[in-house]
Amino acid sequence: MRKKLFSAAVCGSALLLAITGCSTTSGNGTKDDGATGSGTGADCVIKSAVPISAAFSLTGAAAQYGASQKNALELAVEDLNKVGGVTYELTVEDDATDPKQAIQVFDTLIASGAAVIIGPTLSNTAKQTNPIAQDAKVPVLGVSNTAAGITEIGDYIFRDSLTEDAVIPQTIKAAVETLDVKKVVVMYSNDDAFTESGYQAFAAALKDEGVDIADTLTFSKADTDFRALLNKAKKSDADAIVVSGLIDAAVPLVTQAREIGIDTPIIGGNGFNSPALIKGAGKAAEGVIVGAAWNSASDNEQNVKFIEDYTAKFDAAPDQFSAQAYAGLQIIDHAVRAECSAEREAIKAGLGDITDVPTVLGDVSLNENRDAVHDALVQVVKDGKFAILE
Amino acid sequence: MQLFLDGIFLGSIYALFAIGFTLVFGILDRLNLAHASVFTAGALVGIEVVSRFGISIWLAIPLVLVLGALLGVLIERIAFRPLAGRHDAHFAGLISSIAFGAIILSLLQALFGADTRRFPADAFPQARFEILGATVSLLQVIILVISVSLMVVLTWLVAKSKLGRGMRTIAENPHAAAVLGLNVGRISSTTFAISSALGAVAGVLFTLNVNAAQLGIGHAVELKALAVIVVGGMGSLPGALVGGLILGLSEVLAVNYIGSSWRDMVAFGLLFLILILRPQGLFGARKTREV
Amino acid sequence: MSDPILSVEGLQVNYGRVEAVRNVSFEVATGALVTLVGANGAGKTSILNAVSGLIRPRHGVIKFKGQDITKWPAHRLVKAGLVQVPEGREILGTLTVAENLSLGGWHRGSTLNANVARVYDRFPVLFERRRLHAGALSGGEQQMLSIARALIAEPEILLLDEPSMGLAPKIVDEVFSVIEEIRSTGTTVVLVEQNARRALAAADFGYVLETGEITHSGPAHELLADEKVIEAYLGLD
Amino acid sequence: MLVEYSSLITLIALTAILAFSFYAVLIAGQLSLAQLGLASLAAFTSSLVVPDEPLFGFIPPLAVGIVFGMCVGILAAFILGLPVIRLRGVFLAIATLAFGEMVRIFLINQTWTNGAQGLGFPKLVGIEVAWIALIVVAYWFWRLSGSRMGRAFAAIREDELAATTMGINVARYRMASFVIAGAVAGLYGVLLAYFSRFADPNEFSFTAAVDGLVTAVVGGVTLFVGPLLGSVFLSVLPELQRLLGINAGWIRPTISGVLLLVVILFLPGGLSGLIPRRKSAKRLVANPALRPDLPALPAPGTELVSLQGIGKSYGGVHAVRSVDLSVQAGEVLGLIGPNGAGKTTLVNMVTGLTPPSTGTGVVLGAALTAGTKAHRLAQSGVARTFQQIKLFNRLSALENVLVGGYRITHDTLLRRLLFLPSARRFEREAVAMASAQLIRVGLGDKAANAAGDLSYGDQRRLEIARALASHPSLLVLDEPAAGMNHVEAGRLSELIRSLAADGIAVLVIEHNVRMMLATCDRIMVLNFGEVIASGKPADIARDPKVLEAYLGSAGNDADVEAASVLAAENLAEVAVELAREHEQGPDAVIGDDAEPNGAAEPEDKR
Repeated sequence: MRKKLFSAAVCGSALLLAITGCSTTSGNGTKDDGATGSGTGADCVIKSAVPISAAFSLTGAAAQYGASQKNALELAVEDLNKVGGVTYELTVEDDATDPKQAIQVFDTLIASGAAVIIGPTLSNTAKQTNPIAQDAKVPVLGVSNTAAGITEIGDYIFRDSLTEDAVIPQTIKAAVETLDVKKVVVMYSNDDAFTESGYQAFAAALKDEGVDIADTLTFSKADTDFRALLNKAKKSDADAIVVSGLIDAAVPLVTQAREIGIDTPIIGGNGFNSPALIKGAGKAAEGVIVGAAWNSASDNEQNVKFIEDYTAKFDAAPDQFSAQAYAGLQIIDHAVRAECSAEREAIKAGLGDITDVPTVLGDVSLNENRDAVHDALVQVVKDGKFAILE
Repeated sequence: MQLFLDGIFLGSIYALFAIGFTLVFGILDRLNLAHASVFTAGALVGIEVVSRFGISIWLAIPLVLVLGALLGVLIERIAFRPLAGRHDAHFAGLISSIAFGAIILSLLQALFGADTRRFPADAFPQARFEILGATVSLLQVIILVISVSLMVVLTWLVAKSKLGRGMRTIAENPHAAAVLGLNVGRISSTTFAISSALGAVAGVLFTLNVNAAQLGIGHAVELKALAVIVVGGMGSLPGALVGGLILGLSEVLAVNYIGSSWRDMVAFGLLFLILILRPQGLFGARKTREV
Repeated sequence: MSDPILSVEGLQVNYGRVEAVRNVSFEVATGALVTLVGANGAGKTSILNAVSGLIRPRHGVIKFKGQDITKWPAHRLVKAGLVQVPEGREILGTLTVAENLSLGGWHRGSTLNANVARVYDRFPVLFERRRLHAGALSGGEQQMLSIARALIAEPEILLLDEPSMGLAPKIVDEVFSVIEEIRSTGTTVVLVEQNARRALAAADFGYVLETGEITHSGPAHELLADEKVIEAYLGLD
Repeated sequence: MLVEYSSLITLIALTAILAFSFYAVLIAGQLSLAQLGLASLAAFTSSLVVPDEPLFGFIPPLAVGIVFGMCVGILAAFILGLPVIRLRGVFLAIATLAFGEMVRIFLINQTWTNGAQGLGFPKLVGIEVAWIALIVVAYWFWRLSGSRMGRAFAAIREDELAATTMGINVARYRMASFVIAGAVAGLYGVLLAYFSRFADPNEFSFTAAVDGLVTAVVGGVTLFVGPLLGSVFLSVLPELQRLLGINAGWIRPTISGVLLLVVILFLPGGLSGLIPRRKSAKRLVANPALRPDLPALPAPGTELVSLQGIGKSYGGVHAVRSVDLSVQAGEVLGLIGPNGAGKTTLVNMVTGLTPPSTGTGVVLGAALTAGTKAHRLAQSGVARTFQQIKLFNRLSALENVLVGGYRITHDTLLRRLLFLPSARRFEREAVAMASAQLIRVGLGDKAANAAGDLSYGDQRRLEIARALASHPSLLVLDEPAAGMNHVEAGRLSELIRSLAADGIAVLVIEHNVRMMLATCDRIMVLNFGEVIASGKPADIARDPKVLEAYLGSAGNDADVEAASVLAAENLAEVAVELAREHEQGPDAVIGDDAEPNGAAEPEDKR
């Protein structure tokens, strides 16, 4: 009897596999006819649509980032398809902010013939999914992964998101120069890979600039009440508070700091670079210094148009996540056109040669480590807007 | 002094969540894990009505109260009542309330998106004053007052009112309650409604206090609230308040004297110790076994 | 006899596929003391529970004072005056004696206090212990509490399920004298008892149940003398 | 095709292993949320010991990791278990939850784990390893489910106190389930880390623990395939929605939530409840030849219980004061008295459930002290029933009795794992012995019914059968005739007499005075915790103190007097009759196929 049950279970799962197997698409996209076109660059014409896949966190804890990434990609595909010659077909999948789910999503995307995969949203997820793509020789472009070690996974892994190491030293330098900061309190959420690596960059930069760290306080990424920490920070009488946190933490932290009477400047990392900071914290956000890979006030022509289009389409201002996602597709477009091929190897080669490609982030290059290189900006919130710190 | 007050205020937030939670958990003996979602729903809907329709916060709170009560009735009807009389009602209720909570959350995401939202800056008076050298905001004081008075009112309700007697009867022996002519379904619904209404309003107050709400806020507090209920003693409303305050204080003290990295370690360590030393919680009564 | 206060026709109760009660019909005259006796598992408790709305019968019609109450929920029946004293007493051990009693008067807001006072008069021991947790009472006291609690609901018909179970003989005497007393005030009583001899001695009319069906019925004193009934349920002296 | 779903299929296996870790505690009625903490401890510490190259050239690194991880899981579960094992229900859940969170915070704050940045692991686990591991784990739980250990877990889940009085060392078994769960959790942690090549402590959070619990409960804990079913259901759901073309985003979790709700509301017992099961795990084995020989009972007349001045007080209230009691093999001692006179407290002391406050006592050679454990006394031959029936309601009648036989059956888990023939033999012997008891009390035709579905009187009988299954020297019955009519009580009386005739000492509490007078050799009357009378039934029935305190002299003196005289006369007749039967040897009691308890000598049949 038991044996029967077991074999029934086995048969059942086999059946399930058969069903799912039948319904999958024709398989490896690189073998498709028409993946390679004629011409190069702007003249490139590829007959069939280039399958681009993205895995973002559309639900779960990181849903708010994934949502704006998805929006930006849709906008980018729309814009790029208007150019002509090459058309893109976008598939966005949800990893539910769960690495296990993301692993399955990557499997599916690879099998369904994605020419390139964009994502995933979180760095720690990327560490589990990107090796799969590397093994399958599918290029991956991260558009929000900033932690160390992502591109080290292999030669198919790229990213257009600046690491904290690329942004923070500039931020600290600028802050020290303009504000004469000598002693700071550092706060960061220590249960998140992004903010912890931000903290490490801050600590290194502060050391380089010879700034005293009076106290280091940690919190959890789920926290929203920072009064106890801030009261402790207040006691140490520092010139500034340096925070590495996500936008979830940024708004309550900034407002509560002002509320309990901390008037010193607050210096944030990439996580603070969001219109939500100004919208949410209002007056309290004034004077907050944010190092960023993208500035909404930048007068870069592409950027101005992007902000207009995005705002018109989604009824919300774009943030750094969306800008980086949009730029990601611009970079891929460049790579595809460079070799005029939608084959994975060609795209990989194209991504390896990205140099000074104009995007909404400015001119972007990918270096020999497949990491992004472009100008970082130091912004300060002034009159309800991000402005370049001068 | 600032330390002490910080701890008390932080704790009163935990207590606010825990008091509604423990009505169902401690008294009806049902663990309703959808409570966190109701909390989030209260916050997000509150924000929506205030920011979109420009309704005053004082009108929004009663609206959210009603919404919470409705959700509570739905939770009881859909996730708990069909399980009545099943031997695995405890576990099944746990899971069905998780499922129900997940549905609420995904519908909230559909309605309001996943972004962090907040009340307009002027939604609540920003008054602040000094007590014994410590800075205190009006909102914090209000939250503390609400927590304490809720505790008092609910304690009275459970101990003295007819409804409270009904609740305790159902918790102890639903069969006997039915025999005695109690409308078990209605009393359970009412309890869930009260509990969820409080949970929803707690969401609004919480959001006002920290100036941020997104889909995950409920879960962040839920774990702490569970701890608070058990530390205070199952089913004890004063316990929920005192437990909340103890947890708040211990967190603040941990931040200041041990290190912020170990704050939650202290909180959970304390919980662990209390369970080992006094499993029934600070205010709980030890159940005697009968042979 | 006057019109029946309770009539049950064609009652069938199932638990899953098991038929616990099959096509049972009986009547209870107003003011009478009727007893249902029978072996274990004969379906006596199932009948009582179906009548008091605690379980849904598969088939059958139950009428109370001429009204069809088959689908009424328990709380509505209690309010209407059909009250059960359940098997195993079902007192609420963590509540006080006074609270237990006031629960009996859930639907009797205005007369509650008077009813409680009357019950305290009848059961002085409950008055003495009114502030104790009911769980601290002895078995006999708990049974008295259970009956007293039901009386506070002002029953027109009282269904008693095994009131003498687990009680000392002296207490059993007392329980039966309480039942007689209740009956003497005009309340109709339906009594389910294992102690069939005792129950029949006290009752006006009896029904004997066997595996979910009524096999004998008649005036109680006749059943007491019926050879077959004696052999099956009363035991030989 | 397989490539596309290889991760999914692997993760199904891994999630099922995690669910098995919850299953391991759930089958013993415990809820532990520490599993993820244990898993992460195992995963992270294994990174410290797993070598790059095969150890000694032939032990693969993964094997080192798995063994090490399971050891870490076991050790950590044991250390955690020491303080928390005495907690129950939700308290245990919360304490273990706290532990899990403490582990997470600890690991985040360590440098060797790289904190929230997480740690990379080599990819050593693929689809094959995961499924082999799952099959091994599932096999273990399959073999466990029918073993004596599995039955002990089920008994503890259903009613701890009753399990104790069957001789089951509840604390040790609860710890065992805890440790098994720890081992499986450790296995899961290591496999997951070496499958996904990366782990950070946040992956092992409260949410993940709840997911694991949901998987286990959705699958169901009544059958060993439950965790696998739960895992397949929950893992395939998102994939299926993707295939059906449902857009990513909020719709998918909504649908998953609704389906989860539907499953839990409409499938009691989870998905494994869908699998049709045989009516009962075991069928009755009525063949007496299969019953093994059991050790002889003490010779009639041997003093088995001897209490001097035993007393118990609860905070100043004397439930029992200074009672002397002696019970000999082969006699029936009755204990009567008003409700609340201390009878149950007294037998609780005799069976080791309640330590006495004063006095000394010896039961079957063991002294009654504060440290006396009920399961120890049960092991030496004390069995009992309860005033409030304490059956294992969800187990079948036969399974109940099988648990009762715990004391005299062999542990078969290891043998079952190896499929040794002796496992089968031992199981058949156990079933044969249990069947005999079930038939003896007249429940042979209800062997497959769940105990909770039996009628009240049948439950009482089943409890007696369960107690008898342990081949006791001393049997304590607490109101066995409650809810029985006179005819049924008469049959019970005959059963008790036959037990005494076998040489069992029976201590019985009962309010059915007619039955007591007819059944007991001696009767002791308690009132307010004190013995007010003791002696032969006929004397007791006439004792004015007993009439006053218990039998009731208030209203109908004459009637009661008459009844007691009648009862006494009855007794005399019964006694004569019984004496005659004694000489003839033990007697078959109920039904034609009934067999006396493990009688070694050939028996005369009527």
